[in-house]
Amino acid sequence: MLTKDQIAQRIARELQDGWYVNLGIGIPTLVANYIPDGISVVLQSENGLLGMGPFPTEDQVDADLINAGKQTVTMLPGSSLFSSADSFAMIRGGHVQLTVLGAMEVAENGDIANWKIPGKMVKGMGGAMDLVAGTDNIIVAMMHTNREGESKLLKRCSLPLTGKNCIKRVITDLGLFSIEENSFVLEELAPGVSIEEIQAKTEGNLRISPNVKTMKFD
Amino acid sequence: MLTKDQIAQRIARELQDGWYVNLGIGIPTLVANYIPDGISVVLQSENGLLGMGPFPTEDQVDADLINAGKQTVTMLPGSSLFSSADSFAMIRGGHVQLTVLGAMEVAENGDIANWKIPGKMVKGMGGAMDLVAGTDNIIVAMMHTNREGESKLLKRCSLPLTGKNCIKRVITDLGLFSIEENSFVLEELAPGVSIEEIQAKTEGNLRISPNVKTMKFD
Amino acid sequence: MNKIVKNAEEAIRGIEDGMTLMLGGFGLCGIPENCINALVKAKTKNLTCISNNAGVDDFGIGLMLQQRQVKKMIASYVGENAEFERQLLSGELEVELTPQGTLAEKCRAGGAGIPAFFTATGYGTEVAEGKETREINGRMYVLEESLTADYAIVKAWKGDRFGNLIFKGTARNFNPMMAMAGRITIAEVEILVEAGELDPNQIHTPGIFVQKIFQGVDYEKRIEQRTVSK
Amino acid sequence: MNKIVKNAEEAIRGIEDGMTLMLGGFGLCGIPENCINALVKAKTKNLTCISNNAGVDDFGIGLMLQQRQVKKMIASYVGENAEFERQLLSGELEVELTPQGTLAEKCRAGGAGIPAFFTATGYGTEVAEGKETREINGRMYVLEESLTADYAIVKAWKGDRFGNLIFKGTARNFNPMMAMAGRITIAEVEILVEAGELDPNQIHTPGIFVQKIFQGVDYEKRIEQRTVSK
Repeated sequence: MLTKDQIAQRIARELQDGWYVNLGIGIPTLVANYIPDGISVVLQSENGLLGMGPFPTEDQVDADLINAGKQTVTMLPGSSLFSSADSFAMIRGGHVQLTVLGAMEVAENGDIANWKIPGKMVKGMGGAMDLVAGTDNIIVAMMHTNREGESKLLKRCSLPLTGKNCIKRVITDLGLFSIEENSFVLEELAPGVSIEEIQAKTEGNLRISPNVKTMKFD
Repeated sequence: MLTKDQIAQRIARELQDGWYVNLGIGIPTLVANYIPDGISVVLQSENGLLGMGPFPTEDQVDADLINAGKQTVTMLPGSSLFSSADSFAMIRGGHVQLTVLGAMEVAENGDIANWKIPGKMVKGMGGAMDLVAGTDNIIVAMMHTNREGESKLLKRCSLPLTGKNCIKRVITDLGLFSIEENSFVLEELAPGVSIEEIQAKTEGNLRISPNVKTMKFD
Repeated sequence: MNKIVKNAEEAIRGIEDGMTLMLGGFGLCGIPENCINALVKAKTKNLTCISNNAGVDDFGIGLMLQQRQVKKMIASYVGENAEFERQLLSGELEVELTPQGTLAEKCRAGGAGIPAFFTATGYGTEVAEGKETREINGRMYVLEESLTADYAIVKAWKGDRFGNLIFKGTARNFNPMMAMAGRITIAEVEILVEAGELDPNQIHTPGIFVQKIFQGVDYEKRIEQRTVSK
Repeated sequence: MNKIVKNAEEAIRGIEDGMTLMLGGFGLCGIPENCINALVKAKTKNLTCISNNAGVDDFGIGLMLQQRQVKKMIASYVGENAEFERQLLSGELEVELTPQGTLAEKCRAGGAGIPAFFTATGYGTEVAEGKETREINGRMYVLEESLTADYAIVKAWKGDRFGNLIFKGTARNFNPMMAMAGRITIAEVEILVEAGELDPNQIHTPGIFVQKIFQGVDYEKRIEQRTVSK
């Protein structure tokens, strides 16, 4: 089983030099802590910032500089600031190379649900629908099962969708999956997790890649 | 008969304090020379400038500061610079209070033709189609007749249109007309011009305003 | 030309019950604090508010919600507000949730004279229900209509009497597009300067989009998630 | 991350016969002089060029026309160019005239992932022929499709190695939207500075839209209508 930090660490290995990346709230935010040496990426915050840096020190805190999670942040050299319309022009126009975000459910056809639970208070989709519609390369980072132990990798999403047929990769605490031809394809196993466990905990159609391997962490 | 400068002078009397105004090439440009005392307007140049000032002196000339007629210009205090998309957002969005432009033909239904003569080299419509579609308040400034002495105030435009049903006022060397209910309504006569002359030189339906008067110039 | 008004009270004169307002800001960042406080005092009712968020219980649009001045919210994210939740569940408040990028673009389009545009965002979701969809170059898109407002209320860092505005940091967010989309746009600024003091090349919102401007007072600039590193 | 290339020759490597190019500028103001000269040297052929104008006989895109490198022009105004006129009348050159505001918006839309939008511009004229029209809120509109290009080539005043750009005066014009709409965008700048030297709040084109950047040489900046007052 992967810790949240290990999930972030594994995702960080996908980063390529020069990429513009949007990291969602939660586990995705942790990816910024594991950017490999020699790889330089630019973090996009959809409220209007490219080149987001670490959290500020006490004396750097600026109420006029926050990220999409409303947290105070800093800017790195080479940053730029812009309006929400320009920000989503980047996102919708496909200029962001990678989006990492969480989900409540992902389906074997690439559907994703992560914004609304009927009967519960709805907070809104924020920028999630734009991000999943606008980015080609999306990695969903989430726990494999919900609190009741039910699979979040499904045949069909039961919750209202955030986007249709848009997810091609999912990483959970149990493994890394690509989505191809209406199947979750297990590419990498978390250390200590068996294929049987994944089979038991995956509701959607599951295939095992012929090259399946176990992830390694230092 | 009005001179070109008198046409511009008469148009300038329509200006109201605080208006944003786009002046086309030719007679419309001259309007800037006759802005009444106490009236402050901001001139928009559709290539990306609000607050256009007079032509530069020799040592002020800047190749990076031109108007839509590609002439070197200056900026007044309170100017702003922006992209062509933002410029036409202003125009298309109806934020410019007055557009003054020339025409080859205007029809009694408010159609205007000013960009193309079939069989002749076509230079293009530039921003004219956006300006006539985007501005509520348009004044067409032109000679009443063409070089062959034929009326330019027509029942129907014979040339390809720039815009449909969009012109509400025309000023020519002979008079000032509003366009209402498929008629040119003569509101003001140029000094020395008779109603008979206007009747003879206007092909479109002509009505004489009950309050018709003769323009006065100092 | 002088667009300067004295203060927020004078600026919001003309805003009547039942009107549609756009309010700039992302969370509590870049919100027009002075005008919101004046609206709370004025007790204007039955408002439709277009804003990315709805403030928190005791700040921003939350203050207007406390007084039940808002009939309808058009927003992308409305968490962090208990009173909002109560009114929504009780049916006192209507909410139209719109994806953030679509909301931003709807405002820009409204200001730019574009009545409708196609976007892939929301296709296949409930956001697209009842809307025209269309395949263009092999991909499915939803037709979204633009938004305008009776009044747009924005907050900028610096401005001049022509209404030219410069924003600061991520406090820019929705303010520039909303400034475009208001039939009347009110700008409150931290620093009001003389015409000519702002570099024309650095202006984010040209004055043509702004009808009233004033220098605000006592900005609190509350931080929702104060996060620091050691 | 380093987007800096040595010069125009290196920047245009990858531009092949038959490609679609966007070229920034209004008249001769803000055109990418260095890249145009490199394209003239490279003799790349059968190009579709999207640019507001087509240069003059001996400068700007006019130089490419002299060599018959251009198969098709998409522009709003193509006067002031005798060779252009000759090729057009002889049928060697195809021209698609587009209203200036629609052209600007089509580029922005292409960069912003909006495949089509409605505008009132051109309704009832030959520009609308063959296009869908629709009544929205009592007014007639034309559906216009967005534009993208294999390469967009823009000219800015200042830039850094991240591709962030600042334009100067009215040389901004079509450059920012075209930068958004290029699958690959090349920026040539007068002054290339270190990352961090440009104020993030004053950047007109964020580097995300730019893939290659270099400092140009020997800018002529020709003036079409030198007009002075005494």
